[in-house]
Amino acid sequence: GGQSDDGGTVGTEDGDLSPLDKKTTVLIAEDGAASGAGFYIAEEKGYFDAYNIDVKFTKFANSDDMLPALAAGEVDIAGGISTASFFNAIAQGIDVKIIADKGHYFDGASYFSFVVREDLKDKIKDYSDLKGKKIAISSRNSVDDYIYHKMLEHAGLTEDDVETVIMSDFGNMLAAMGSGSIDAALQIEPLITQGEKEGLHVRFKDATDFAPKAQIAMVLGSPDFVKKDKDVSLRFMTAYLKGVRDYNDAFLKDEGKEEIIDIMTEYTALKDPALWEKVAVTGLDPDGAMFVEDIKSQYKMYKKNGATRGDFDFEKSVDTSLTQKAVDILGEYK
Amino acid sequence: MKELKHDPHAVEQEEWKKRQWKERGKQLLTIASPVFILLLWEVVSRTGIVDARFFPPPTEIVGTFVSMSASGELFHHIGISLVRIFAGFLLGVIPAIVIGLFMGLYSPIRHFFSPLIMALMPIPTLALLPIILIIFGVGEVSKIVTIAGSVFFPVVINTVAGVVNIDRIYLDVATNYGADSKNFFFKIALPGALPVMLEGIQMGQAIALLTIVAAEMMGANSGIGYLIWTSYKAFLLPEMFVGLVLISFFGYLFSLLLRGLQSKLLPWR
Amino acid sequence: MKELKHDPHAVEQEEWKKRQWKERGKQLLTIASPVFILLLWEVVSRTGIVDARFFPPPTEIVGTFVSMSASGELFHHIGISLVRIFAGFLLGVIPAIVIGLFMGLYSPIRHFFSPLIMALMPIPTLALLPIILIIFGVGEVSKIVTIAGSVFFPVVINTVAGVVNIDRIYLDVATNYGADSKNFFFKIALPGALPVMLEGIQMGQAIALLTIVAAEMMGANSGIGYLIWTSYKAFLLPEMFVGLVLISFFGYLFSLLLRGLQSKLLPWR
Amino acid sequence: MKISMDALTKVFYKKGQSVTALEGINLGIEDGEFVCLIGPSGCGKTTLLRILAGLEKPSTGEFAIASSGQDRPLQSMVFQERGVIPWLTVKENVSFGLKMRHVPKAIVKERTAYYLEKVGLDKFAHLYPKELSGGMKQRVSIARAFANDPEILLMDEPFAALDEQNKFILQEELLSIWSETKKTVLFITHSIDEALLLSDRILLMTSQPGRINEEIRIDMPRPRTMEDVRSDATMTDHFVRIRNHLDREVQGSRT
Amino acid sequence: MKISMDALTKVFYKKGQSVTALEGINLGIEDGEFVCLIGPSGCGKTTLLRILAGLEKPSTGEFAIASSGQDRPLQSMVFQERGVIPWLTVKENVSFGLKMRHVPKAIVKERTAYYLEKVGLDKFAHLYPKELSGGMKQRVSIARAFANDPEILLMDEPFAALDEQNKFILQEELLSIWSETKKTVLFITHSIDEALLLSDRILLMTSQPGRINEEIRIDMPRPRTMEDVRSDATMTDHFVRIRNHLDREVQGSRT
Ligand SMILES: Nc1ncnc2c1ncn2[C@@H]1O[C@H](COP(=O)(O)OP(=O)(O)OP(=O)(O)O)[C@@H](O)[C@H]1O
Ligand SMILES: Nc1ncnc2c1ncn2[C@@H]1O[C@H](COP(=O)(O)OP(=O)(O)OP(=O)(O)O)[C@@H](O)[C@H]1O
Ligand SMILES: [Mg+2]
Ligand SMILES: [Mg+2]
Repeated sequence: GGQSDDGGTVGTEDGDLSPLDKKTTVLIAEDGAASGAGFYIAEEKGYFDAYNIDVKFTKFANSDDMLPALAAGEVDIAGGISTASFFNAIAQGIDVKIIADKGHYFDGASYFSFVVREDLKDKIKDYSDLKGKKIAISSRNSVDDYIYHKMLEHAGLTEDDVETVIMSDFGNMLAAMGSGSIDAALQIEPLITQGEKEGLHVRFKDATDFAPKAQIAMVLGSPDFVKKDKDVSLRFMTAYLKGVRDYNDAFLKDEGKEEIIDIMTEYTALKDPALWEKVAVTGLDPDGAMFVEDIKSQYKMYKKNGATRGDFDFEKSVDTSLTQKAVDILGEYK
Repeated sequence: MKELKHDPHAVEQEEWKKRQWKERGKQLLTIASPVFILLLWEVVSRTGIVDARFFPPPTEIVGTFVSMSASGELFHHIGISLVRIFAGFLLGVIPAIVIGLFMGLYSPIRHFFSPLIMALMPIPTLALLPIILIIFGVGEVSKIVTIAGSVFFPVVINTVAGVVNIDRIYLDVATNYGADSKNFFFKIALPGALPVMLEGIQMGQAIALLTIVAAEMMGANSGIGYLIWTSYKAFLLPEMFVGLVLISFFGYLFSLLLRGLQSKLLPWR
Repeated sequence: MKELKHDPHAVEQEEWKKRQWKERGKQLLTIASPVFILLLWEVVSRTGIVDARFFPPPTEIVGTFVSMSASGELFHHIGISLVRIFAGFLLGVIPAIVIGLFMGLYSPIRHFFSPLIMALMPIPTLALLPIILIIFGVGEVSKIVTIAGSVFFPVVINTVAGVVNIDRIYLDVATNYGADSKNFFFKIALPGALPVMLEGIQMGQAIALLTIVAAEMMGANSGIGYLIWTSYKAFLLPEMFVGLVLISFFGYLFSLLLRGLQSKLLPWR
Repeated sequence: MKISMDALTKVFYKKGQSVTALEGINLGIEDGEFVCLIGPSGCGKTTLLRILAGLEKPSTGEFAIASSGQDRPLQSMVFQERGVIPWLTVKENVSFGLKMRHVPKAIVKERTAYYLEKVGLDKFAHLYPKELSGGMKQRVSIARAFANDPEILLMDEPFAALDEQNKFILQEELLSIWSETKKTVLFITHSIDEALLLSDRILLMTSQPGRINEEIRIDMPRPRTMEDVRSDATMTDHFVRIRNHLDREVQGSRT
Repeated sequence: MKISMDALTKVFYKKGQSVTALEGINLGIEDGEFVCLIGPSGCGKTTLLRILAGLEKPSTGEFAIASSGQDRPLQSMVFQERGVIPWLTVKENVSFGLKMRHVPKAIVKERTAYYLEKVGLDKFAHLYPKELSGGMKQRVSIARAFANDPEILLMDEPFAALDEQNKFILQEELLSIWSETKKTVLFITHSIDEALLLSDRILLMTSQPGRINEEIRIDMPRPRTMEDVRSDATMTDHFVRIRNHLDREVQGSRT
């Protein structure tokens, strides 16, 4: 970005912000996940345009690859899951800001949850049945590990009671299900639905049973973008929340769902509109609010496991001021 | 028993034609073998010997290919990747040849560089991505550099091997006839190393394709590699296989082109 | 001006010793060059020419290495990966040599296999992981197979090149003296192809190391590759660099060993 | 008849261009005969030997080699380019043919040692070819053919770059092997003296395309010495005749 | 003195083992002299030439070649192994030396064509070496040295495997080049006749270690023919003397 500050936070008549004087480009790093819905919708519905913001999407295979790009100012905004990686990066002076929600659970329909192998669905009925089973998670010291431990705790098990398999890729988990070399996995949508359709695994209960208020993914901002370009970043956030609200309208209130699904099929790899009716969609808070306490407790776990380095200052790194100001402009979501 | 053919020229021409036919037969074999594998795959996939969910039969992949081509987007992906591959390939091959020739000719240079090459070569591209990203940004350059980086190694190694294996007598002749270093380079080292070097380039070509997925894992919005990993992440296996088959196809095509180039470049063999 | 030395044997022995010294000097160069790079890295990292957050100076990496070694866990990682690398290397190299020799000697076999090799080689390992998982499960075998799969290609290509480049006269001699196919294989094709083949094996060695990260990305709990990608994922860059430096170090070590083997295997050069 | 050739013709053809290396060779060689082949450079001598050695196929015409049915190789060739295999030591090169035929180890060892001594290379047995002089490599390749003990020896300028003395020793050796074992020898040389000294019959070839247009039977009793050859009047006639033949051929091919 | 050698000794040393190839060579060669070197196989002749060609360094002793200061190469060698470069055509091989010296294109073309014709390969100018016969490759390598027009010609058995007629033509050619251009020639051969025919002086070498223990000055007026050489009584004496020398040396080295 880059804009002088006199473009003004001057509001328009309806209380909304005026467009920027000069067209400003914002670069968003994405990994093609459904949790980027707010960006996609805001772009397609012209909310960014209305503020004279030109957004460009650039894709990364992995949210961890985005951190260096973000810190180096190569991109302005990134989305990512919570991992020890953030905290370590931030503690090492990579001044990335956590600025908004990008994924949490909808009660009873978790988009990031456990599955068990199809042929074991009758044997594994309850959490305690997982004892002695081979369970795949995608990484250590990340939200995956956190949810996994919450689940084990809930089941009254410890890691010694099960066999943990680390698989770097969710796709590989499907393959491993196919070959019968794992019994359960912490899987993500849309692969949960696809795997069910293919008869590889079945959804196993729901993650909200034990971690209802987990903060899975967040919107991250580059230090320059958040601190220096206040005009741009506030407008960006406002437009983003408009998009998120449309998303909530569609999936919670069934308003304008068709249009939203159209947008989603265009931007994500899930190209089948019918499937969008089935998948457990990502929860995105219409006000951008996060479960900050949960982030803290994740951090505590990483720290306990010795996976973090240095100290992490939540006050400095979690910056909710943008969302708050944007909500002030937009009003509470009802 | 003895049936005398009276024109040996005709016979030998016939023989030559037969050889040409045989050559063509072998070329046919070259075309037949991928077809054979595809057929085999179709059969084992259709009959359920392998899991069709993971290995959709080629016909299904072709179907996906057709529907993907219809939108024209696929060709956009292909075009973008080909540009990156070519650029990366050239950017890797040219310095590799130059450095390789120097290393082959001057043993102190060889001794200085070869441990570095041997130490850097096994560094996984994946671990280099953030470094490349920081230095070259998220644009095209970083993708081209990623490809160039992995192409470099096989070419440099085979160029060195090619030079070192040149028969000493040719070096002696060049020395005796007063070849200056430029001529030594271009008249002796380069052509003498060419056969083995071309094998390295053949490998480099494959590696350029191999690396396109990694290169397009950062900050890309299109390309075959992008198509592969996004499809894989979404477990859209037919789409992923379209990407993989495209990679294979280009690997096959480029290797045929290089083989053609090879016989042009080595008329003396 | 003219100072006659009276014992040419002594002179030549002296000369030889000098050469030996020079050889040692070159070996020193071989050791010096990585040291030089590490020093350079230290300096540019310490002075902030490169971002020390992403490239921690080697001394810091050494510190991390020491504290990691203290627990003994690091050696467990190294041990496990080395076993996988060796097993995968052998499993890739042996069939590559055999198939490469056959391909080099019999042109129909060559024409049949080479397009397959050229088409399969550019398939990214990452995309093969699910396939390997399905066939071999998440155990050790799948990791070894992954490594073997990528080692195979450079070795087979260079073996073919080695055989094809053997001077025709030696093939004629073998034919004329009635070599059976076994002898043809072991007395002519194998030793004749050896110099170029060994370059392929040198490359294969590096690729075995290169692939350990990918191999240990599926269902591993230990190993250098596991260390690298988990550290990378956790943004513990010094730990990741410990892993990378270990890989580099082994790349360097193995290449020295192979160079040693090379001069043992090729006494006739 | 040990070797018989009938209208043997060899054409090298490549993309519309063709070179006739041999044309209509009709030739019979008796068992135990020593035949020399003389002709200008490039006339097809090597090509003829390569056809008999099974390394090249004739374009038209036929040839046959009669086997004695013994457990001996039919033919062994001494190549013009030597073909000393660089990755085998001198000793391994000499024993190459025997090993290929799976001759018992003890015999291989004995025969190899015997011929190494004959060619004067016993002290160099463990060296690799790169450490030898040109003439020494040539002797390795001759010893290899002798040691293999074939029914027919095909020798392509085997003594060309040997010094006079080594040549002399090896000529003697060849003749003694020949007379003891009744081998058939087909021998290419450019030295008329050598041909006169060694052969029962000399075949003269024309320059490209190579034809056999004259043959000279040498009836001089054996053993012959070079002095005998040079002082004998018939031999001098032969010498002049061959020389004139070559003269014509080379002049013809050069204009 | 064009070439002077002073106590030149060459030892090949490898891990405790050593071979003395040359020992205490003292030799002066006048400008324009034609000198032949004769000695048993492996005595160090090639090594001596390689030292003069700057391809090998003497162990002890010294040598010097006086330059005339003209814009001509000091020396060119015809190698025993020929060294015809396989990736260059016949024509490119012959013009190799000229091109290395950046001689103007027109002159390169003219001289290459001239010497290709002299060695009788003009029709084969565009072929690659693999399509040539053994003798033709040899002629390529001779033409390359001639075309380069050096002050000194170092020739290692250049005519060894040529047929008599080509050998004769090229000997004539060599002599005419020599007499026209006053080149210094150092020539290795195994043919005593050839040495007698060509040289001003013949140097005889002992077998390993190679020493020059005799030299014979040939005073017969030029032009000489082979017939002259064979019929002349002094020459016959020389012939016998050289022959005996070689006899002794080879016998000596073989026991
Ligand atoms: N590179 C080398 N390493 C070891 N020994 C060598 C080497 N080159 C030559 N020799 C030895 O030096 C001696 C002389 O070799 P040289 O090639 O000079 O002989 P020559 O007189 O040219 O023989 P010929 O007539 O057979 O060509 C030989 O005994 C040979 O084995
Ligand atoms: N592989 C080939 N391709 C094309 N032409 C060839 C090939 N081999 C030989 N010739 C040609 O065939 C002719 C005869 O060659 P060959 O080698 O038989 O001659 P030669 O009588 O042995 O000569 P020399 O005495 O010089 O060795 C030559 O003109 C040569 O150019
Ligand atoms: Mg020949
Ligand atoms: Mg020699």
